[in-house]
Amino acid sequence: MAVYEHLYGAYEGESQSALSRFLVIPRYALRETFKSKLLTTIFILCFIYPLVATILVYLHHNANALALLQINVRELLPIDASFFLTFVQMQCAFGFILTVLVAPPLISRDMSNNALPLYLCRPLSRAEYVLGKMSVVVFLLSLVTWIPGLLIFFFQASLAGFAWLWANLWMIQAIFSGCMVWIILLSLLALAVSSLVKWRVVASGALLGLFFVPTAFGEIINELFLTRSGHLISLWATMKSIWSGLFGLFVRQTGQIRGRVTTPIYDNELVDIALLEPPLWVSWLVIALICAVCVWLLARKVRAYEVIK
Amino acid sequence: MTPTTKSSPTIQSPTTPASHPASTASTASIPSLSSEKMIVFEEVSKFYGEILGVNRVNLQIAPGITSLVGPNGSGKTTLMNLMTGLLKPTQGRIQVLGTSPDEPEAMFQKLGYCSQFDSFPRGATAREFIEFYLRVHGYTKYETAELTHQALERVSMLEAADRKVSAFSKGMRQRVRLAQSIAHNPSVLVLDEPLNGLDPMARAEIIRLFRQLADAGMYLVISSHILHEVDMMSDSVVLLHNGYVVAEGEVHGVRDEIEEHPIQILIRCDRPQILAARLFEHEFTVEARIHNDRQGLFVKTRRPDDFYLLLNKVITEQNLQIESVAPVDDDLNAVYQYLITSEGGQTR
Amino acid sequence: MTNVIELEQLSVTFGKRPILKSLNGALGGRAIGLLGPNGAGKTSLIHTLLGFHPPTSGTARIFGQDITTDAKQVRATVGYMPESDSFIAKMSCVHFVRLMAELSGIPAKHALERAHEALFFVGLGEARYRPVDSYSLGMKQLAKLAQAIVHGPKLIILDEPTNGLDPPTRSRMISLIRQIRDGGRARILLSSHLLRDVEECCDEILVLKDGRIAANCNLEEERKANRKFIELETRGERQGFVEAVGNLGCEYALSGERRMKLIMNETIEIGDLYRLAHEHAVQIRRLNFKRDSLEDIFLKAMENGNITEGANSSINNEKAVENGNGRANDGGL
Amino acid sequence: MSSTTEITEQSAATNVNQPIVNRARASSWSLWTRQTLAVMSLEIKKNFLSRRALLLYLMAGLPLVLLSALALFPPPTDELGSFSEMSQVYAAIYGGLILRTLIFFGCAWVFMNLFRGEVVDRSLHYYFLAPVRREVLVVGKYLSGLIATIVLFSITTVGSMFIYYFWLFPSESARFFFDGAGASQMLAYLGVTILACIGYGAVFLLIGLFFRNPIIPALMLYGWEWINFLLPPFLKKISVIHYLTSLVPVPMSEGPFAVLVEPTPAWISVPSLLLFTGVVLFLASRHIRRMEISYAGD
Repeated sequence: MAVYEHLYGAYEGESQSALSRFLVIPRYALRETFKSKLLTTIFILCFIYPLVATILVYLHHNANALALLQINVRELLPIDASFFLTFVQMQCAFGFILTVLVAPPLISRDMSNNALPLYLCRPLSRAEYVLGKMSVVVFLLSLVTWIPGLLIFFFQASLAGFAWLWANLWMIQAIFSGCMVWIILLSLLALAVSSLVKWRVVASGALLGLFFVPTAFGEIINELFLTRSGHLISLWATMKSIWSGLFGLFVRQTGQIRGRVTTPIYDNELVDIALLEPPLWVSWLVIALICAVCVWLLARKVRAYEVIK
Repeated sequence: MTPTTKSSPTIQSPTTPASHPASTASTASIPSLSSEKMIVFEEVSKFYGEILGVNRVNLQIAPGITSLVGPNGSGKTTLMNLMTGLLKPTQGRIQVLGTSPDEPEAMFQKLGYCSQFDSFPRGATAREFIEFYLRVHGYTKYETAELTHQALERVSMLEAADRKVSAFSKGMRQRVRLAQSIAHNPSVLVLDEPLNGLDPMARAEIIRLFRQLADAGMYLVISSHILHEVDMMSDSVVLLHNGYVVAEGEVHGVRDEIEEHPIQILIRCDRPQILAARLFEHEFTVEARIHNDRQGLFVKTRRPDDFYLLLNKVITEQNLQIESVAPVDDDLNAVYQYLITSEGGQTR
Repeated sequence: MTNVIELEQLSVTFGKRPILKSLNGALGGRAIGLLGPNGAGKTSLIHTLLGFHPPTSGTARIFGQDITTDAKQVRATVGYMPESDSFIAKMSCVHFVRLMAELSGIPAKHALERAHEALFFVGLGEARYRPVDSYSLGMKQLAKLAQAIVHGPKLIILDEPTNGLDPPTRSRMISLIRQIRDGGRARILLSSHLLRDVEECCDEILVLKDGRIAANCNLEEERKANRKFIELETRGERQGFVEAVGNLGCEYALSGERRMKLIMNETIEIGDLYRLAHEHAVQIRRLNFKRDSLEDIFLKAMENGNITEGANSSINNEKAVENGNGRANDGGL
Repeated sequence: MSSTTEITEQSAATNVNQPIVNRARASSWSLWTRQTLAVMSLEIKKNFLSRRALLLYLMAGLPLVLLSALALFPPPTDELGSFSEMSQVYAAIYGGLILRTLIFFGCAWVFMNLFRGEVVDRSLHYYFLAPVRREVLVVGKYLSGLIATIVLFSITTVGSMFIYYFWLFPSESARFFFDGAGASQMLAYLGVTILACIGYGAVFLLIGLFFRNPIIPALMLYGWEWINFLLPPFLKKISVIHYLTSLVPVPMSEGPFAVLVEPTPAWISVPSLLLFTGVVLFLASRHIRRMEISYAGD
């Protein structure tokens, strides 16, 4: 009878390629996220609006279906820039809910039990770790936002013919970059918050708070001071102006009041004053600033040891 | 089921039940003391809900170093928390030098506890941390500064006194906590694994400090896992397992009482077979095994005194070249092995 | 014996405080013990070797690979077991070790086999399917060891593996480390404060003292028995025996009522001691040659670190504390 | 409680080195006061300087910032009422914003964290191991929390009143304050603020001790205090806000549906609040005596 010695042995097999090693973190994280039933249901719910949009596009180009439902084609929503603008806004809102559920445990679970040294003592740099975690959010959100958007766009183009496609070609770039800006902003923000806080629930709360509290505060300031600059600190308002800018539908003036103003021309007379939205470049600047702060926070917190000066 | 019946009755060293407190067999040099001068546990048991902390513990701790030894979760920390009033016993009575743990004002004048919680007020330096809690005792500013200085000097942490504790290594944090527990010169010192994380030099220093405090009549109750250090520094040992006191008393005393495990000795010499043959001619040699490098002999005997004298005779007659002679299991490690590991069996 | 670690003027400073001051040396032992007082820079050295932070100047090579330029290759061949608790919560141990294996470059299809192999080796039986945060301290250490060896590294760095473990788990951990060392496939760098554990596991030691190398020696050579000193522990009336030994012409010192230290000159054999013991009916309970224990080597390293500390006076007391079994306050040699 | 003098010689006798500390104790009362003062000074440092205090500064400063911002960048509208409605509008600001939300949540944050903060930081056992009565601990911490909240919210009350009045009608306000009813109104508001801190402080101290996760009970209390204006008179009495609103100099109009009830006079509501606080402190110290240290995982 042969007695086999199962001793500790080195590994002689071939090692993974760098890419497949990079994909380890997203693969494990995705498997972990889709374990929770709540998230999978919400993920499916996100596809309701794209379905509705597809039906709408289909109805536009199908005469007898219209006749069947006795709807006149003119009453239908026209498929144009504003259609896709509302599509992007809807899907990005759904994307935010998804992120609030997906992102927090990504880093906070590793931070709470000091697992970072285990990651970083392996052939994995800090950037690869963060990018790996980020790719989970980017992948999920892309599935929900610009991928269905472009599919619907090409579905419409195939039905509407070449002329329509040639005329609206610029819209592809608008849909894609609109969604990508939101995806990158959200993933950086979510991961930064997730690395600051050890408990998952608190991280989700903080992310929600970061979104709703400044927006509410911005509205209060707008009401109290009768201006529109409160929108600068409200994330949603800034993104809306960026999206409308991308789709060429940006309107500066969004309100008017009668007020007494003393300027060189008028001395304390009652006159109409226009309430102007912050200009587009300022919105882009705000978003860039937030991303920079998040990257800086991640660089400081994602570290294998505590540095105490 | 009283603990004493679990293992042979004589294991529990002759501490008669506490109904009439008698002197323990710890060290003969301490005269019989009334409960005023002892730390007494009477039928103490503690349950966290249904989880057993300790069960019907009867102990009398005399001045000097008493070590609590036992696997993780055997109730060492529970006993210490009970003794210092951080936990209330489910039933039974505890007396520390005449006062009970639930009168904090009286008891903590003379008791210091260095626990395992490695936590400090945020941003405090070592000096601030100690002065922080000394002020609560009611000392004046001058007294606090003086006591803090002395305590830090004892654990040789004076030069790092004004640096932030959060930047300290594990060993240095441990020393600061130790200093905090002895700052108000208590007469009873309870320490939960005080040497955890200390470097060898610091361990020797701190053990000498404990020895110094014990010789000055202080009561030191120390829990530790490093058995050879416990052997070296403690006057009496309490072995705990699954919440029961398995054995208690001076190490050698406890060892002699484990009848079913005869004393084992390793003799390293040049011709072990001859030595074995001659030793077997006498009935008190129970077992002999040749060491696998054929240069040594493991011998087990029930009557060590006669055995050693026979050994002298055999060695001189056979003129054997002796390399070394050493009892293999006369220390706490062996006692731990026989009483806890073999009986308890670790569940993986 | 190819060198495991080569240090070339490796120095590290945090902010203004210099932590490692231009370390030089080559370590070739199968298991290297890293010793030093608190705050001597042990953990910083480990972190630098792992590339957690770049050295301020100089560099080091592990199996010939430079830790700054090809850090990734170095980390692929190194396994690290951190000192503090580190695991990923709410994840079964098998899943956790498998993730770590894949992160170290083992393809997905082999990773599960390797994970079970490592867990079988460290002895985590059924518990491997439970989440790691339900483990006791001892089992967490074993899980950490499993993740350090799962990808078959050539060098395993263990930071305080036996700290805080109870005796049975500690001896289990030590036997595992010895098995890995004797397996010959991987070298070990063990940082610990428990000298007995280092003595049992390591064959080479590196002692650091506030950022400098205080000693770097092979343990076997240092600990050869020096024939001259003998320590005895007797039982029974020893006065006659002591005089007899005295007039045999060898110096002796009594410490406590049972222990005795002798300096043997060439003429006297141990046989003579036994002949006298037999004549005076004295039991020799313990007899051994004086060997430098790791503690003595450590103290010597600390002492020549800074002579001014005047540690000589405490050396004897030190030895008394280390070897004596009873109370520690009996006089030295 | 054996007097402390006996203990001192006993511990001095077994003192290790020469007894450098001759702690002659006049009586236990003087010891208790000194210990309470010591605990208070330590806690005040924590309440004012620690990161945790940031939220308190934020809340206290909010009305000041808002009002001064309004004063500096006045919105270009002209429907600012006459001076007479000023006190009415300020009462609304004080009652709605300052009293019901800022002071409520400020006290909740400070007093709940008095003990819960120590449990989270795992430093409560250092206090329990000091030779100090648990009652002294409770009183010391409570007073330190009180000082923190009273100081900050008084500044808020007085500051917001001044900015609000002097921003719009500087001249009339000056006359109103120096010889009109202004000064007495401000003192009344100050009194209400202090009483609010005392009352709410005691309630949240209790909540912080009895509940492992006190956020839900705090929110439930907020709901109960918020619907107070709809409650029948008897139910109104079982709340802190009722006594406070009956003490406010200018009654805030609580909307059309409010069940109006005549405010309880000052000489009843003030002592009843203080009595309530005393009972709460007694309950808290009794609970602390039995409290055990178990820093379970978070």
